[in-house]
Amino acid sequence: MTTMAMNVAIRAAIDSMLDRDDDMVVFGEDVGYFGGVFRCTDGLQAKYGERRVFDTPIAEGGIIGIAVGMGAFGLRPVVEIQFADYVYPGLDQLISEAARLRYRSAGEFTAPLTVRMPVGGGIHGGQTHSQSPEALFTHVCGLKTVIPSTPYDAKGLLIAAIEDDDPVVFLEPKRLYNGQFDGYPDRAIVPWADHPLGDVPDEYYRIPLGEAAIRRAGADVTVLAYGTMVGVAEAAAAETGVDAEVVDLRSLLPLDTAAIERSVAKTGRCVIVHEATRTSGFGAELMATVQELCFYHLEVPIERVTGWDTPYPHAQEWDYFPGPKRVGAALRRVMEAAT
Amino acid sequence: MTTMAMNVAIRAAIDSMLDRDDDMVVFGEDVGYFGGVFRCTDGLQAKYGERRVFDTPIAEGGIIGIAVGMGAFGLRPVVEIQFADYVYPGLDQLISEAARLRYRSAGEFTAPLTVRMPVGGGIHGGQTHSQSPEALFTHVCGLKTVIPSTPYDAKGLLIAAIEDDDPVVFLEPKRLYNGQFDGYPDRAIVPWADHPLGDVPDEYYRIPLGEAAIRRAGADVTVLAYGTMVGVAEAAAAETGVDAEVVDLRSLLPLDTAAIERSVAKTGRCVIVHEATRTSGFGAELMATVQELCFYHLEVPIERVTGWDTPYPHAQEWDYFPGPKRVGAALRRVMEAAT
Amino acid sequence: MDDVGDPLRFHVPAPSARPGEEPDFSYLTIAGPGETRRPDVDVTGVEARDLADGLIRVLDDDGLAVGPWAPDIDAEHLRRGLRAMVTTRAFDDRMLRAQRQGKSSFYMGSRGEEAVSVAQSLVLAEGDMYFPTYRQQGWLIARDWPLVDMMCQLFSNEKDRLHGRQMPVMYSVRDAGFFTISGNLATQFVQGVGWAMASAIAGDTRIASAVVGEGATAEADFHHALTFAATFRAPVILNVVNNQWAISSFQGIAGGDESTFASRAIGYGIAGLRVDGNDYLAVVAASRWAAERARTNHGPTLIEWVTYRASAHSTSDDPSKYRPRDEWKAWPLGDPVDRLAAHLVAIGEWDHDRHEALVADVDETVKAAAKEAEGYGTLLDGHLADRRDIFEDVFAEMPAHLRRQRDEMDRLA
Amino acid sequence: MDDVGDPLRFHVPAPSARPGEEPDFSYLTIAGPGETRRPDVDVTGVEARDLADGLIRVLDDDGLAVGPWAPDIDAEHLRRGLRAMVTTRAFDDRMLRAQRQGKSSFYMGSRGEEAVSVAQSLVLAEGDMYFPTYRQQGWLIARDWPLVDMMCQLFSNEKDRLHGRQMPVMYSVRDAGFFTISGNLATQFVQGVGWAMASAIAGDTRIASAVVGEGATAEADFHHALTFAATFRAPVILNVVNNQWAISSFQGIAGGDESTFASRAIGYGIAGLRVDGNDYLAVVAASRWAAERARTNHGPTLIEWVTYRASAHSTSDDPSKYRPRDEWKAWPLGDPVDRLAAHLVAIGEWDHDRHEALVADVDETVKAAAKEAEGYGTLLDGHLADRRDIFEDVFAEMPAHLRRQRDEMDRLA
Ligand SMILES: Cc1ncc(C[n+]2csc(CCOP(=O)(O)OP(=O)(O)O)c2C)c(N)n1
Ligand SMILES: Cc1ncc(C[n+]2csc(CCOP(=O)(O)OP(=O)(O)O)c2C)c(N)n1
Ligand SMILES: [Mg+2]
Ligand SMILES: [Mg+2]
Repeated sequence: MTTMAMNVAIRAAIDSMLDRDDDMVVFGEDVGYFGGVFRCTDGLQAKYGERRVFDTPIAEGGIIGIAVGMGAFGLRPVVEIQFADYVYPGLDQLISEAARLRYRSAGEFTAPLTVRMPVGGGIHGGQTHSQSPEALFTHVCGLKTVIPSTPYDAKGLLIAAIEDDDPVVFLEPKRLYNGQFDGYPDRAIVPWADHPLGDVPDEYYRIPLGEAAIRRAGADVTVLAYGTMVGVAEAAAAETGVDAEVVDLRSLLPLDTAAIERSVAKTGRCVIVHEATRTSGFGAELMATVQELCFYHLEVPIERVTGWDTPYPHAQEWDYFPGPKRVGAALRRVMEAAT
Repeated sequence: MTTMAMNVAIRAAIDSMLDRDDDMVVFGEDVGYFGGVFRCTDGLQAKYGERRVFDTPIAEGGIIGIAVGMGAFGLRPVVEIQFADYVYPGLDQLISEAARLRYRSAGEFTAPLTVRMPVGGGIHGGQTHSQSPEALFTHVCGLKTVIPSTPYDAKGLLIAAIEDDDPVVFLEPKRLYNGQFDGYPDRAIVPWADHPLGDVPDEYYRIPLGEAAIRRAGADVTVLAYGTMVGVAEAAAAETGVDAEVVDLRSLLPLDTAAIERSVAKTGRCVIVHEATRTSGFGAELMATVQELCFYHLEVPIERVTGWDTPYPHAQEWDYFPGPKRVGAALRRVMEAAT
Repeated sequence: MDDVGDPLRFHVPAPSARPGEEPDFSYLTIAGPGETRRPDVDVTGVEARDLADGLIRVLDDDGLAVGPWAPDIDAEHLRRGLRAMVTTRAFDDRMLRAQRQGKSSFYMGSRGEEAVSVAQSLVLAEGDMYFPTYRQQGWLIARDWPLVDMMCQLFSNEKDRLHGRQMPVMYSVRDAGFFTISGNLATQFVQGVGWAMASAIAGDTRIASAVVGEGATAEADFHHALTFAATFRAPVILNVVNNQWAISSFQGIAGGDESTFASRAIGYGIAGLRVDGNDYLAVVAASRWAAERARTNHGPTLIEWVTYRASAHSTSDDPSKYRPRDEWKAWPLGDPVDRLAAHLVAIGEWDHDRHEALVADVDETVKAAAKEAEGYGTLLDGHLADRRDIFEDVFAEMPAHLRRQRDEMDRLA
Repeated sequence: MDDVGDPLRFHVPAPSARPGEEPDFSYLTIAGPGETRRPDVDVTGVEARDLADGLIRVLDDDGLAVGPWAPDIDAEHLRRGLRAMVTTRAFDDRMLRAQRQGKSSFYMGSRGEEAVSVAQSLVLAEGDMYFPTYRQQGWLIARDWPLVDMMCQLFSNEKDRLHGRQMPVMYSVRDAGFFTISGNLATQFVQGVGWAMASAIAGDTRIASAVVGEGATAEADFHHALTFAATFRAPVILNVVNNQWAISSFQGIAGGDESTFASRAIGYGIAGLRVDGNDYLAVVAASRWAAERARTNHGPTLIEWVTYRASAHSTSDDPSKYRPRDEWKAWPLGDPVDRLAAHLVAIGEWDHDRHEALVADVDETVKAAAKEAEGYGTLLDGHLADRRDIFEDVFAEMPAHLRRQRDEMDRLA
């Protein structure tokens, strides 16, 4: 057991899989010699060689297309997109190819890729270093989408993603790489070293895809969250004193609908939070799921707390970010709403 | 007034705008000399010349990127993506550029493009000629998304889309190009010539973006539909005898939430139908919107009738297509559900 | 600053002939048979630049093999290639007819281009992987892949290994080294490079060969393929089939009027060959050269195959709307089947009667295969793949939400 | 079929030197000053192929202008360029310091590359449109765009015309012919071609110039730009700034070891020039040539500017992790500021004292501008753009759902 920051836990997962599986290769922009702009592959080229960990040309479409071909050959590529904001040039290979290969070839060819990318804001990255495009991936049949909120989960989920025989999009909340975050940028961050969930086993372990985790048990309202918003939701619950049950979804597809149903059936109230823009965000699918599964349990309308339907602004990012104040206000509203 | 098929009405809209606005240009794959694989630009190059209507290299990313540059210069490009299934290589230019230009330059540069593309199945096109990716577009702030269900609307909405100073994605239900469709592939199609809404004024007119149309007034259940599914919903209502109010959204973003609220407040029941895959489809956003606006009016759970979460199959496309039987079953369910 | 002069002009390339006009192929630069040099396979891309403007041809007007590219190849092999091309053509004809009869929803012919896929299929080794477009059925036929199996895919019947999911012609035949065809243009081009890089990473000996049409070279994945192939010296053959047309747009719309497609290789330091794609022996020779180059760690080769799409783009297409009806007849590089047959005759390994017999035999074979395949079902009789297969193979294991959706479908039935 | 030989090897390009090693630029082919020929501007792309392997240089070791590319240019113009480069460098230094002090969130310097943007800015005409990357601040400074306005963008303060929405350096200055900078690499490259095509369609006389880094040439939009520019003969200059590094990856990772970036033009039939980007006079000459070519309907020109990124990639980057600390000092093409100053001295139009005075004056100007801009607010004091501006300019008119969301934000405040 070692305490690790989230980027270190991610590196540990990749390291242990490179060690276990000779067919695994790692590549992307600046991931080789340099070790990645967020250091997630630091030292791995030195340890495993250029044959298995290397830099690529700057072409997200090329990176994913190459990975699809390598997967068809029988390798297990783990690629990094430097920021999720730059995945769009690679979407055709991801949607039309990686996600379709098994289906259209009736299993003759498959694409066991893992596509890692940092998501979310809070680092003054402006509109092209802050996006959260998870909703797009979850609309694509044939893709799985995973997003951790702690170093422990990051390692266990990433190992499961790499071992999965289908393409998995692995989203890394960049605001959490170095520490837990309660949504208050002015407060000093709690480094993972001082956080219980910063304890990460050194050995190999996996967390199955599709199982949510209850971060805070509560009786009055269910908060569905993932990634950076999990810590924000916990902070909002603490501040408002609302007895919220904070469900960390961890995997968006497959989705742990049983855990969602259990919690909302109990609380009868639900607040859904994400950092992405609201319209057609993953919160919409969650809201649909909850009302399909729990309609007769719902006491009050489900609420969404999300990023605004605008690009992520640079200077005003904390007015954009759905912080504890906004989540707290929603918690109060659902508690006070007429039933 | 002339009766026109939908592709002819689309051509009429482009023709009248080419005539009115010298800055408008039309280009895409096979749209020039040949007039488009669905004939939507037939004869326009001969009429307006290669300077304004021309064929391009086969590169959707290039087509949209070129259009963004032309828009910044001051032209008004109307481009065709041959099938919506092929828009993915162009998504980066559409999402990161066209939809962001005005915002990031504070209005110094804008992208007044219209990006036309055929959507939907029912022509034995298999997984790469049948897709309905509207949900992806509606998640992108800065984009508008429009989809007609009749020739009359096609012309009026396309003219409004072309005149709009922001990028508009104009989706054309290819199953409706030649005639109305009730969802029964074995029945002879009703050519638009024999359909009241096939009557299209010859002169210029526009239908404002963001206004839904009631296709069938009803008291018991609201059906939210668009494109091909409007006719299917009408057929399902007729068959089941359920007094459904069929709302044709026409514009998904901006969305006519007032019309939705009015109808559901009246009926207390809602069925949402679309051809796209279910998870994170636009139906999720509609369901979220309805429960946010009409929670206290809802008698029973909202239902979604959609394409399955699989690629669009070739031979089994009618098992995939959410036809009148499936919509009708949902209508019955919401009528019989416990309140 | 420059002073500003005349108004700018907008240039839109135009084909040499449109419907009603005389076919005109004077735009093609055609080197004579044997004229283009043959460097060793370890040549660098920079040293090979001139080949991108040449035209590798072996067969002269008398049907004899001439020049440095004349391959060492026996008549038996050539007759096998001839049979494969004749079979491909008969297969196309029959399947086009079947589509018109409503037995399948769609078809795409390869008339005039058969040599490009057939010859390379017989050159590459077992285990190598081909990343084709929808017009390389010749590869499968050359490898004697059962015609019945191909037809079952076209008819989407119960024996279709792809369970009716894919449109006709979108074959996937791993056992024949034939990668699953995508409906999205050019995606396979970079995938082939990735497969080849993987083979190198694994220290394997297998190489890849990827195909794209001249029109689709404009897609991003063409550039991705060349960039990655060059940077990592991938053991791959990059085939550009320049059949002059991309549906209704001629090769100039893809930039072909400004420079050859083979020359696209130059800027990446990749060796680029321009080859007569209707000259079976030239296709063999250039494919061998590129394959040896790849297999001996000398890197990728881009080959532009100069040919002509004699068939309509697909059964949805009517070429008479955009090109002279008889343009194919004026094609200066002839017909690959006739030219190979003439060569075999010229070297005394073939004659008229044997050819007649071959054609008759092939027609019988194709007819018999069609009869059998139709027996398993066609779009007409509706003996189609099972609806429940819709939900298989989306993922390795079917997740809960797909099981629920399948149950929902079952309940409705 | 080929017989199968030795195992394949995987090739990964490696830079000539890593931290701790001796800088080594022997991989660069460097023609002597005046050695590369200068064809007329109506040359075809095919006729110009050799230029892609040359290196257009004007300044010799004595600082004199030699050879066919030596431009006709007066000292006044050169002093203006020198001042702009010196100002750009001073501006960079000060803004890097301001970022370290927390006044801005981010910055990107252009040290060593100033000539590329400054010289072309003074060559192109008013009304022409430049599609820059984030490293062409020199263009704005050369056109005397107010430094204060640029700094207000960097500080995201109340006077930032972009309302704090954009990261620092993502300027948009339509009035200076400077297109809004995108955070997404290479997208502007094809947009510039589209803008140029539009100018031709409109029968206008304005041309476009688009810029991309050598690393970003691997992106799809590089290929799209060249394909469309070639097919439609767009009046555009396509600049590839080869500063040897793309964050931590050297130019070989983008394919630069296999062929020059200028040679990428060849396959499209576009004229490609390889130019010493640190030779101010060469930049002027090549830019004039390409601009005249575009304006006289002779089509696009691709120019590879050979230079070196002396600064860190950005304030988030630490180059000592991936390249020799002093690599810049070993750069064989020197410093553009020193070389232009030396030329002016050599022709008797400049001297040490005047240079000292220039530097001092420029520092004063930049300092004064910074003082003023900081007065309007910086990230430190939080006098930032208005939060309500978040919702403006998403659309021409704010739709209902955005008004509702803005109200929601207001209620919370
Ligand atoms: C990404 C994408 N865009 C457009 C299409 C539609 N389309 C199918 S084939 C074709 C023409 C391709 O021409 P070419 O590459 O020359 O190949 P050929 O048909 O001549 O063999 C087009 C535009 C597609 N299938 N995929
Ligand atoms: C589409 C995209 N992918 C990746 C990045 C991240 N990124 C920013 S700059 C850069 C390196 C660019 O290098 P180069 O093109 O050589 O330009 P230079 O920085 O040297 O001027 C990278 C990878 C990005 N901004 N956009
Ligand atoms: Mg073609
Ligand atoms: Mg660079």
